[in-house]
Amino acid sequence: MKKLFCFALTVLLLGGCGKSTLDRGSASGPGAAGTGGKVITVALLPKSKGNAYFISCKAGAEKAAKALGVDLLFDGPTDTDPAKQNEIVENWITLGVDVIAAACDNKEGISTALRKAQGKGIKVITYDADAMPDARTFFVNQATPEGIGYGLADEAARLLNGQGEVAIILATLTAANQQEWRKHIETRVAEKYPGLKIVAVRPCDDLKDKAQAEATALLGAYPNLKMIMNICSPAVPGAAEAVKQAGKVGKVKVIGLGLPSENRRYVKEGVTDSVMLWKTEDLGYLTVEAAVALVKGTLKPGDKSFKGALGEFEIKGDNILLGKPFVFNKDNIDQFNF
Amino acid sequence: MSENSRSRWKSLLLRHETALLFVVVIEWLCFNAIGPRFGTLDNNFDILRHTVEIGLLALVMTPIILTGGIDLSVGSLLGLCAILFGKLWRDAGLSPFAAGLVTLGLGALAGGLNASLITLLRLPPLIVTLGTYSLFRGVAEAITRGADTFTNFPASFLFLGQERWLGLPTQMWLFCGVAVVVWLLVHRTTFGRSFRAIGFSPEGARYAGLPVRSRLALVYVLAGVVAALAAIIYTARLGQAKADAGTGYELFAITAVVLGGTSIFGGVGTVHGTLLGVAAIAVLNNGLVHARQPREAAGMLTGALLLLALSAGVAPKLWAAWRSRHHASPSPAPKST
Amino acid sequence: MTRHFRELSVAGALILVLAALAIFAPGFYQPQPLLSLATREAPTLVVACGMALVIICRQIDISVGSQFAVCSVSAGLLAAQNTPTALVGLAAIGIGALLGAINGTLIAGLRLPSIVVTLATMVTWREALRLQRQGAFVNLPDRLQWLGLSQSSGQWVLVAAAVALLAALGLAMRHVAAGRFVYAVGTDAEAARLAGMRPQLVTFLTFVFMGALTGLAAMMNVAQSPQVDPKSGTGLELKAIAAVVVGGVAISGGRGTLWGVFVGLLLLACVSPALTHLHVEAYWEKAIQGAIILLAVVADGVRTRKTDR
Amino acid sequence: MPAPLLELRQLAKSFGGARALRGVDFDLHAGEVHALLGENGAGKSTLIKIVTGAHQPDSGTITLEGKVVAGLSPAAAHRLGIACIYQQPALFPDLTVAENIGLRLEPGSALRRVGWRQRRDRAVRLLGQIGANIPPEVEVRALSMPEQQLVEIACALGAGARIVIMDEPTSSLTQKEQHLLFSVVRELRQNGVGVIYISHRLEEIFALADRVTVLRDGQSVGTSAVSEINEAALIRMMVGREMTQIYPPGESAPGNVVLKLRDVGCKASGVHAVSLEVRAGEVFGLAGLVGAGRTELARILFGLTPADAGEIELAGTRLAIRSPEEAMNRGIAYVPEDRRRHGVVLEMPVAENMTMAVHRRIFKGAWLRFGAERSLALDYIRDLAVKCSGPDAPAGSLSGGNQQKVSLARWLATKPQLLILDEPTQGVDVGAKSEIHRIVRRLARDGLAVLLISSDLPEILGMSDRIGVMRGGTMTAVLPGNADAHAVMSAALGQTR
Repeated sequence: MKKLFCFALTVLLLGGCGKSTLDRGSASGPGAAGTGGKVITVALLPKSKGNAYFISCKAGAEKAAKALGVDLLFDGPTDTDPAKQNEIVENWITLGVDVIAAACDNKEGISTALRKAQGKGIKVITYDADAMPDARTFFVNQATPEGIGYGLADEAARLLNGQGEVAIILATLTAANQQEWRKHIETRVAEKYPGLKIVAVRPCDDLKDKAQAEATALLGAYPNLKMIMNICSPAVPGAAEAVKQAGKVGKVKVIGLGLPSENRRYVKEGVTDSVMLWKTEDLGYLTVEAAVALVKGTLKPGDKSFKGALGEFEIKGDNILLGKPFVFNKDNIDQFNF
Repeated sequence: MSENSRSRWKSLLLRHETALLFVVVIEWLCFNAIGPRFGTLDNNFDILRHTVEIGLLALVMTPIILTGGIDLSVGSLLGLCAILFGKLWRDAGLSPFAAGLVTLGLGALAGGLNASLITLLRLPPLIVTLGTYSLFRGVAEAITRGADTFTNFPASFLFLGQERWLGLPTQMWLFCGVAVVVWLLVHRTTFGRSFRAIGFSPEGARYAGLPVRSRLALVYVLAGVVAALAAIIYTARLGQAKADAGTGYELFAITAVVLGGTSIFGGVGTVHGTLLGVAAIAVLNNGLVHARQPREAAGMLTGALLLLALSAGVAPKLWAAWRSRHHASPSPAPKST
Repeated sequence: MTRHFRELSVAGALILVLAALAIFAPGFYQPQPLLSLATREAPTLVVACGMALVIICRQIDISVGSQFAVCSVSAGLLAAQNTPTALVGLAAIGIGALLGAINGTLIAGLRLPSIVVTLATMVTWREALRLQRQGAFVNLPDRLQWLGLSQSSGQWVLVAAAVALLAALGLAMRHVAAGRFVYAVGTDAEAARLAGMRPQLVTFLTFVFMGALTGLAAMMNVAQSPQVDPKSGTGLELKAIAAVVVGGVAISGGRGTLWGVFVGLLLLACVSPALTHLHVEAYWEKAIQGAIILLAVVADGVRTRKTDR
Repeated sequence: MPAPLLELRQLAKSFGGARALRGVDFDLHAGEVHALLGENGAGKSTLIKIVTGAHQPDSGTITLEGKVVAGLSPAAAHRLGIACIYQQPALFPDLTVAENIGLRLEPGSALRRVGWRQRRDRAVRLLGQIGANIPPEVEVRALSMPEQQLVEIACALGAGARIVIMDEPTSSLTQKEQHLLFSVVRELRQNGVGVIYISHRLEEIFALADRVTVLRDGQSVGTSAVSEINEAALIRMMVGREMTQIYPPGESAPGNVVLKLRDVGCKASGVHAVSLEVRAGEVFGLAGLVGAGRTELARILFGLTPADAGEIELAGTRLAIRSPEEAMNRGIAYVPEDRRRHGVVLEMPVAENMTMAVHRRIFKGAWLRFGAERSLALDYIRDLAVKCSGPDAPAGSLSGGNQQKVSLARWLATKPQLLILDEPTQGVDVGAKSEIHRIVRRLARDGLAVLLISSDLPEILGMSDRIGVMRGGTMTAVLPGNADAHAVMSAALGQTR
């Protein structure tokens, strides 16, 4: 019987493997190092795979890869897990990719692996969330943490006229960028908006349903609550639904970071006031473009700007700036379809 | 002689572990054929390095499952120990070595909490460790308020997780050490014998004068200590300690143990089976990257492999039952196999 | 009294929490937030009912979270194709029952240990769904929301349906032969066989029922919002198991009531909002939940130890 | 003569490689009590499990009132009017007595309503009929073994069955309950029910049965009317050889006092004020009804439920025994009553079972020494004549008597001063029984103090040098070894002469 078991497994594996060989198609082996005539392999690492935000980045990255004729690898942990990111980067090092573009879940943790990659002659850039500066050449900066934090705080102050209680819902208590954004929001509020009061910070585990439950509890617990600010994308529709169910539309405002597609309905209904985000597809596109330019040598440390298919982007230090985040609201949300 | 040795060979070949070894080898060869860099020494060292923590948890999960118990809290305990280690090193100013020793002690203490609830109050391990699963992670989050991370460890400490020593990744030496100790404990000492006796029949073991409670306590405390060790290695490998370390590792460990042929009901199982189970999962995870398959496929295949292994275990029995039922009346009792 | 000691003690703990809230955070008692809370927990209650049956039958199912997600997404995809709402609901229940039947076949048919089987199916379904959806939300047509009712009546319908289901199941487990079969099989499967029952069939059907309830719960969740998160249901199995165990169902099968499960779920469901209302920082939540589970079992352990002597 | 109620022809059944039945013929008529006799492992349990549908035969036919039935399941057997009292009560420990009886007796759809009041009333009626004083709302787990047996009997009675099978129903019943059971059986016979009665106690068979069939090695050796056969002939048929003497002679030469109890008690187990002395080389029989506190006393001495009153002295030193390990280290050995659950670990090999209590002695420093283990096991296998395929055979593959020997070997290996035997021959066939008796005798001769607990009165009388009688948790009398059955019984029942 065990033989049957072995056999079945072999078939299973061979089936999977055979398919993969076809998938690779004309692209040459990933081991092909350097530039000269060989197809460049770009490895794109999201914080986690099953996340609409990164799927949108990937769509842009794929477009860029097609336009530039490079091979794109997209892989990441299925759930946010810092150790898994390191593992994947190390896998890519052995795989011999040409350039790694990483969105870092854990700054210090992943830098270890990225430095190792650099040591092996692999170019490294980061996007979305940065690593330690010495672990990468460039950071494709969609918006600085200050930019996001301050932007949200400003938007909140604008909507509330600088007065009122605010609650924050974030992904997890342990995610690094969430904590950073939160810090900047708090700094900005402390400095500029004494009338705003951050009364609670609750995690939603990156789940829409949990965000809805948390928001419901917040609405009950803080009767004077004026706004729920969500700094992870599933939380925005979750909080909006909670506000809608509680019948507090208009009384409690909802803002946050999120994708237009997930929030269109609530924004139109007036439950969600504004959603902030950059063009995620562009982020993916620019990241791949910059990565390829770095390998080809057309982008070098010290450059002041980077010109690509999407236009010219300013480089500030070693940050390639994508531009300011957009604020989506009732008036403009239909113009965006990601 | 030949008859005897042939039947011995046959029983060896039919062993679960042997089948699993074939699976691992086939996996390896298969991926080696597809991924040009898969077979390199570097990559194989990567596989080893990435597997050490889960491997350690699986190793100590084996005696626990042998006694018929389970420990869902090891992953959370890994997270708790990682930040306790960081705290001791950074805030209490201990050297990494001293901090490590104290962390091992704290791991033992946490394991002791499980152990005392299970042995003194005779509560089901599943429930107790379900509680401590939340508790340990919760305490870790509460201590760090989620955000606090510990980094900038000295290079001498990171050597443990990132460098090689005598040709092997440093942590492999520790892993091998633990593996040998657990193997000897389970297969060559009276402790392992009593674990199995308890797994088969806790009452029977008690009536035989075996110290059931202290043996049970031992396996859970051991799990605590080894989870702490895994936490230290994890910290050294990543160069940082955070409250979310080791999330979900308990399920990986349990999967590996069961895949390795250990019965979830207790009594039956081997440590080398567990090592093969860990290897099967680790090679699959790494190999699929080299085969450029989506990561989700690794999870799906692991689930399928687990079900297949379990079904293969009962298939002969079911086959025999089916055959005897369908060949019942015409011929006299069918020949035994 | 002693027979229902566990249910009563959990109820006592719940009253304590509620009393503390009444004193320190009376704002907890407002009709609309409470209704919202009840609506959020209604699907969990349905899953916990099924889990209670499974555990009374001396099995366990840790794949419900993944089943929940599969049913939710399938229901969402069907609804997006303009399938009538009633059909969507039936399909969700049917898909749940089918997934339950797969578990049941492996567990009752091949006699494999349920914890391992459902561990495998949990991982498999979850990853398959990830592979298929890549994390993208499913957008639903408007009419599916609140099952086409208005929002306020929709909420009441969901809560009432969950409670009615609990009451019906609670009575059935006591007063219908099939319910007693589940207890009988959970307490001793071989004795049940010798008494003329078919324990494997009972186990199989329990898993199918669990799956169907998961599908129903998924539908109740889908009806609450205009989008389906493919990650929904993550951790649902632990929540359900915790409610069942805190509610006094013995993990070794054969003992426990659905009333206890109801009280256990209420207690656990109140903890998180209670902490929010008491302005406790979120960092402590997991630790407190763990402590409640431990306290419940420790109290039970101490009590049974006393009566043992 | 009408067609027999039940007719079995050439039934055969194998488990894995072992052939449990090799062609058994058996018939049962309405209104008779047909005893089934055979050594353990002769196939009796398999046979009745086939009749109740719990097992499917490999070949052969089952005919009920002239109709051949195939594919019998427990549910079908139940419908056909076959009821069975199993040796190990097949009850639901977490459910109440009323529900246990209800679940057994209520056929019908799974969707029907459960009538709790009818269940209760029926339980009261049936239990009253057999004179059992058990409240119907109590959970079965709270009942003692004999009480559970009574619930089983009530179930069989209530089934209104045409065929009732009883597998050693009296093994744990008190005298009074036995008499009630016998009258129930006689009443059943009068009502035209066919009863298959299995027992190891020959005197019961002669008192109750009309016919007797002997099984040996999975085959029926012969059937005879009870009136036409005597005890010796039956034993000859069972074992296939002549049994000369059932109880080996005692050679009482008691030495020093090994165990001395003064007013020992334990509240939780209902034992109080027990005083006794056991000397080296003496077999001290402990008689009494089931529930009199004998097993409970043994559990106190072995540290399973430690004493909370009185003094225990072992070989002159006063000590407290708080755990089995401690008892073991002090030289106390306990061969428990329930050997499948407590006596041996069924899944583990014979050798590992035998060394389980002597880990510390033969495995220095906790390292396993397989050679030493094997030789110890081979020694005991030879010494106690354990029938098994070798030291590596799982204990579960052995017959009951041989399992008991393995359990005994485990404790002899500890080289104890005091050996407590709790019902050592219950459910053990005649051949193995007399072998165990000889072993016990030999051990006493070698200077061991033996405390023998048994509900088998002839065994107590035949084996003991002195007899202690317990009643209601305390020692009521200590009688000399040559006391007669009447004296022991009246002490056990608390009658004053």
